[in-house]
Amino acid sequence: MRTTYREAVREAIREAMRADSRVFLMGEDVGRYGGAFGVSLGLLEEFGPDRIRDTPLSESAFTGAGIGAAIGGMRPIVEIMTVNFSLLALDQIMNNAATLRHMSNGQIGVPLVIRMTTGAGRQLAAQHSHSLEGWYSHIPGLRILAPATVADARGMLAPALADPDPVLIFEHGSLYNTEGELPESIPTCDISSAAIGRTGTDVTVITYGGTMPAVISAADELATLGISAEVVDLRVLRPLNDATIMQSVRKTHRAVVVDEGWRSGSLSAEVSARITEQAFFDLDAPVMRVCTEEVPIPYAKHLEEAALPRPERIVRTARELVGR
Amino acid sequence: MRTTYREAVREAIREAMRADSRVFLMGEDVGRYGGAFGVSLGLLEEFGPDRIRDTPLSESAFTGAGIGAAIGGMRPIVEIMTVNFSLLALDQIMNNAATLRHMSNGQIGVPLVIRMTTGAGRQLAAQHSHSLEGWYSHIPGLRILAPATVADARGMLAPALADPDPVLIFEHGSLYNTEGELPESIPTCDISSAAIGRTGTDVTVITYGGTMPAVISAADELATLGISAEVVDLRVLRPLNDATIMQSVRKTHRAVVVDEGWRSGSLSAEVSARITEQAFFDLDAPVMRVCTEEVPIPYAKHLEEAALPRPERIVRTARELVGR
Amino acid sequence: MNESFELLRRMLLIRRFEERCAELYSSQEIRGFLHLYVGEEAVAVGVMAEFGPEDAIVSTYREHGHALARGVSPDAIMAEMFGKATGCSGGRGGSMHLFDASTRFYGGNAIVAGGLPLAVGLALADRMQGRPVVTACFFGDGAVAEGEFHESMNLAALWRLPVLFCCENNLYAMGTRIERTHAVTELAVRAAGYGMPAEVVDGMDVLAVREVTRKALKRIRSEAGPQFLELQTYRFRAHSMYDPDRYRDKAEIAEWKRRDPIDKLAATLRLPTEDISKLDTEITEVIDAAVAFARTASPENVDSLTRHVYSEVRR
Amino acid sequence: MNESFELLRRMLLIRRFEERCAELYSSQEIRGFLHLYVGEEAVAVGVMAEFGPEDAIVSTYREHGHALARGVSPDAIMAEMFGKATGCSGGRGGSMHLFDASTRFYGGNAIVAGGLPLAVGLALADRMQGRPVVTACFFGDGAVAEGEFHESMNLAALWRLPVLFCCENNLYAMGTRIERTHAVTELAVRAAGYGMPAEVVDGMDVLAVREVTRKALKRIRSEAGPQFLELQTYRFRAHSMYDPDRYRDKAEIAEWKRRDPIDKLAATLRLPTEDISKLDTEITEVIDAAVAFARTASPENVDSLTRHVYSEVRR
Ligand SMILES: Cc1ncc(C[n+]2csc(CCOP(=O)(O)OP(=O)(O)O)c2C)c(N)n1
Ligand SMILES: Cc1ncc(C[n+]2csc(CCOP(=O)(O)OP(=O)(O)O)c2C)c(N)n1
Ligand SMILES: [Mg+2]
Ligand SMILES: [Mg+2]
Repeated sequence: MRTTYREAVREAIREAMRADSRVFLMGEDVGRYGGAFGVSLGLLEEFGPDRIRDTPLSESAFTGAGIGAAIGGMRPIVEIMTVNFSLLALDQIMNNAATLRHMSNGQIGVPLVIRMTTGAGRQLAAQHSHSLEGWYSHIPGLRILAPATVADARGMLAPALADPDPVLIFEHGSLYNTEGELPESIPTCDISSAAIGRTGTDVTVITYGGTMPAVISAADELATLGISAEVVDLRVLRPLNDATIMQSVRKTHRAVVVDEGWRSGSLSAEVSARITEQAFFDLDAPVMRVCTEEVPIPYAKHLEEAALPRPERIVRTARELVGR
Repeated sequence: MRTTYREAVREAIREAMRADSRVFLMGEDVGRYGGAFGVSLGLLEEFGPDRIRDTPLSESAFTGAGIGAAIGGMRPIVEIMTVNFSLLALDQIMNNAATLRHMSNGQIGVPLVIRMTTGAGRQLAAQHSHSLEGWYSHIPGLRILAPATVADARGMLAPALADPDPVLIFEHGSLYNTEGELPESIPTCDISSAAIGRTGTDVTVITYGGTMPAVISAADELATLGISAEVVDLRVLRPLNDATIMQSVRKTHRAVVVDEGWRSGSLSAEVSARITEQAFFDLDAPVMRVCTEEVPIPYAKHLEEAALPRPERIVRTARELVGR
Repeated sequence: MNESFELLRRMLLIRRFEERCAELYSSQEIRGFLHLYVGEEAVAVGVMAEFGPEDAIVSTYREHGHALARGVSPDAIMAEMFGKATGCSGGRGGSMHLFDASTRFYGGNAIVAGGLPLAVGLALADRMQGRPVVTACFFGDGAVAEGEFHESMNLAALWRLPVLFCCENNLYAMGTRIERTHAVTELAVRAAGYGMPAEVVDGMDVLAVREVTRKALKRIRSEAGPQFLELQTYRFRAHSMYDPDRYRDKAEIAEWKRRDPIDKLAATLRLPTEDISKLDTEITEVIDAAVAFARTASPENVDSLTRHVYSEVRR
Repeated sequence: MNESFELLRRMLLIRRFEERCAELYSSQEIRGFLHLYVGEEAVAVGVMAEFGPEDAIVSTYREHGHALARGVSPDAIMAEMFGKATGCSGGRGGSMHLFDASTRFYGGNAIVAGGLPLAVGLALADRMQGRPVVTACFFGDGAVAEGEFHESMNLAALWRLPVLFCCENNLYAMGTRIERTHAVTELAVRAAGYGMPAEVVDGMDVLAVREVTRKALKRIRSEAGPQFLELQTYRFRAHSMYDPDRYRDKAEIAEWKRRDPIDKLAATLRLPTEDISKLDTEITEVIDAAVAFARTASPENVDSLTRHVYSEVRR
């Protein structure tokens, strides 16, 4: 069945809500409006305003209310319209969602799912273009997911809701309209491993989420140059699945990490550090990174494009590494 | 002149306020109470409540007001009591302080200083023990300082206030009572370079702020084992001063990064990634990291200690690297 | 009468400017998010008419109207939306981030309620430096639910700062009607919690807006502390160009359109149709010129991407 | 009378427990931050007396009193402050983070106002699951300035959730008196901005607190939506053990001490001194036992450091 990423997320929500009356969706404009990105369109009609719950512009309170509701036995899906606004809820996420289980010695768990749109690429300028999923991955107590494919957009929600701990799902804004094939019966999906997006032998390109399309097109381009790139889709940004990364690097001996976060302190740094720690003597060349320039994303199209990791930069870096 | 870190910060504030009537201090309990850590004790009496300005518990608004006041021609020092509460002000810091200059094409600058206490080590548990200075260093538009010495506690404020951009100063809570010698006339201080805290030849240990004492004591211990450790005090976490790091690594061929942040996604990862990128072929061994365990800091003393980077762990890691 | 005609001129300029923006968005010359102010012109124009050049303005992402009413150049605004170097934010900001230091127009802030603390700080700076000026801060009904609204209102009232809080109540925050976001929909009631005087005014009546602003400013300038205005208005168009506007009643929209602030003022002024069409022609020329300026302007050089992240002048 | 005697017993338990904590802090057996509730006992005891076992409680870092009044075991609380494995948070939380799922005592929250959204969510969960219970949420006068207060009040009122907001107004947020943090010092006025009924009560009078709580709970249980209580009280000791208490007037402290809630209730009950000293002896035994329990308990195994970051039961 051909479907879009947007529809895949919607179907996943619908299925979860049909299956479990404890699940509900809450956030700004999720109901009547249908979600800022149209994800929840039609769900209000099916499930009513109690379970498709529009909130005021109060990111901190409704995220915290999601935490409280999770503790109280519900299975909330909180939608924060975009990651940019999640900064207003960060106290609740870091100081409550991520710590309550530990602080209470395991008595109080927070089985909450928070979904948000992330990323740049649509000329929305500095305050609407952050890519902070890698940054969030610093926080112990959270599980961080970044579905890059329609299959993951469809499959990750159910295990996230079944998880006894808080799970953050980052949906890249530029992926909603991408299409993919889904089987009639949705296979179970794991939220702990990385995936090999494409096999290859010369260089490993590691990425996740919104930069997958750029990496795939770079890999295509590299193929025409006779360079065989293996693509690792991290999928789960916390906890990172080291084994898949190291296995690939031990095979190719070279790695490029592609990350839409600002370079300094991005997830790519963590991946690079881990490769160094775990596979140093397998490396034929230093691990390289292709990230976003260290600039608040500008509005103008040509400037925004120049800021983001583009296929050309990935190709160039991979070529440097393999020396061809 | 013998002085404490706390007095050094206080003297720096006093001097700045005497020198420039645009400078004022604002935050919770900075006035009548004298600051949660006693830093501003006595300043209210000298400068009055307009310039030593107590605020309500409104981290977002008073930080944002500091941004507005800086734009409006003042030179505010905003004190956020501890980094843990700064999450409530993160929207203002990331979306306004860090972006306004760029978004406005250079028209609007934010010459603001934000000081906050950071770190664990005093059994204050999960919500009062974050070390997020490395995390903040991800954000373009900010300058991030981490004074580790009394000299830097005394010297960094003046250049921070003279800086046309927002500067965040992180004071580690465990340093306030440390003592050091200061010259009568305070030398000018730069806020762009890293410093060599101690010279050595066998291994480079890179750190900053609150973990300096642990690193120094580890270096002492290593010396007794015949291992000569060079200590790099990063001082400025953003922008990082790569040259000092690489120079040292090119000399010792081995590096350990010590960081009180949670390991995954900490500043230590960025330092490691940069060493890999810039000095890979000079390395005799993988860059290693000693960080905080990935756990919300627990209250019990023995658990907290086990979570933090201790001298033993640093010594062990350095010994592994040099193979002795 | 002359003064009122000027108000009409400004409202019409905003209206036509934005209509053009909508067209340019359809032809993809403007991109990103575009939030139009059509229908709300009386608010920006009425408030701004009372503000002097030394005063400061803080606005939102729906700020073309405020910028134009403030006197920011239409050329620079249009060039900004085209992403050009001569835009008022060098093409870095776009529609949501208009800035003009020369008129103390401090954005263009796209985080809902994020501008309120800035306004408090600007007013604090002015007060501490002895400048007898006022900061106007615009925000919507939706913003009132944010914590930053509450903190800023309290801070401004506590410190008796010269801020005019201008709440543009257009009944909707994106697709959500005020009843579904506020326990108490009379937003002016909130001000009482901070001991702040509040006025409610018909935001479709530019003369009434101007009058209530005049009075509020007089009180603020006499150091009475901040004031709150609830300006009751309505956006005639969707929230943004992305919004299919499925959540509003056609009848409600029509009802509000009958209260068009431009028509209302024109009727009050009893202007002959010729005068209005003459005005319209003049304004069209201004806008044509702005579009031509924007189209022919050069884009920012891509090498300058990371300029203005930090100041180029260091001390 | 028996009921009132029980209130006295609980207040005295809290008082003596905390006095012992202060001693143990001086002897360094308790570490970290320690915020005492001495003087405010009537609030916790009066409110909690009306709450049933199915109801939920959310508190702050100054929560020993709430925990004891709720019935959390003194042994487990004391062991927690000693950092022991048998502490009510396994030694991971300490004084500021007492938790007890079995009594629905949800912390122990050390971010000022950070507990309010949790309370809203707990109430929402109870309501959605058809449980006719109420969540009590305690916080201080200082917390009222935070954005999370505002957002939570609005959300609870908008959704008519069963929350009792208990504002412990002790006039100070750390070292800052209420006049320097709130534009309007009558905090109950704030509730009107959300259309939420509010009562102000003498927080030194446990019977009055209990009475006002009874009435508020009755309204909440009849689905009238949330209620706000301002409990006027005073802490007899410094903010925390770190605080030299330089900012309060000795006379003010003395004045409030004359209104000691325990003395007040004892006087009302006209209890013979012997009864009180007998009670005191019993309580001392309870506390002695708690200290002995805490001292002899084992610390958590250090190998378990990273336990409970994630659940051990995965599906
Ligand atoms: C903190 C934050 N949350 C959400 C958004 C997305 N958003 C942009 S405008 C808007 C509605 C704001 O409504 P209102 O304040 O009434 O202003 P209006 O658009 O009606 O002028 C929303 C939800 C945002 N920009 N910032
Ligand atoms: C968000 C946040 N800011 C600052 C602090 C530090 N702090 C702890 S308690 C406190 C005062 C709180 O006062 P109030 O709410 O009146 O409660 P009280 O201590 O009087 O019971 C402060 C400033 C904190 N814990 N959280
Ligand atoms: Mg609105
Ligand atoms: Mg208080």
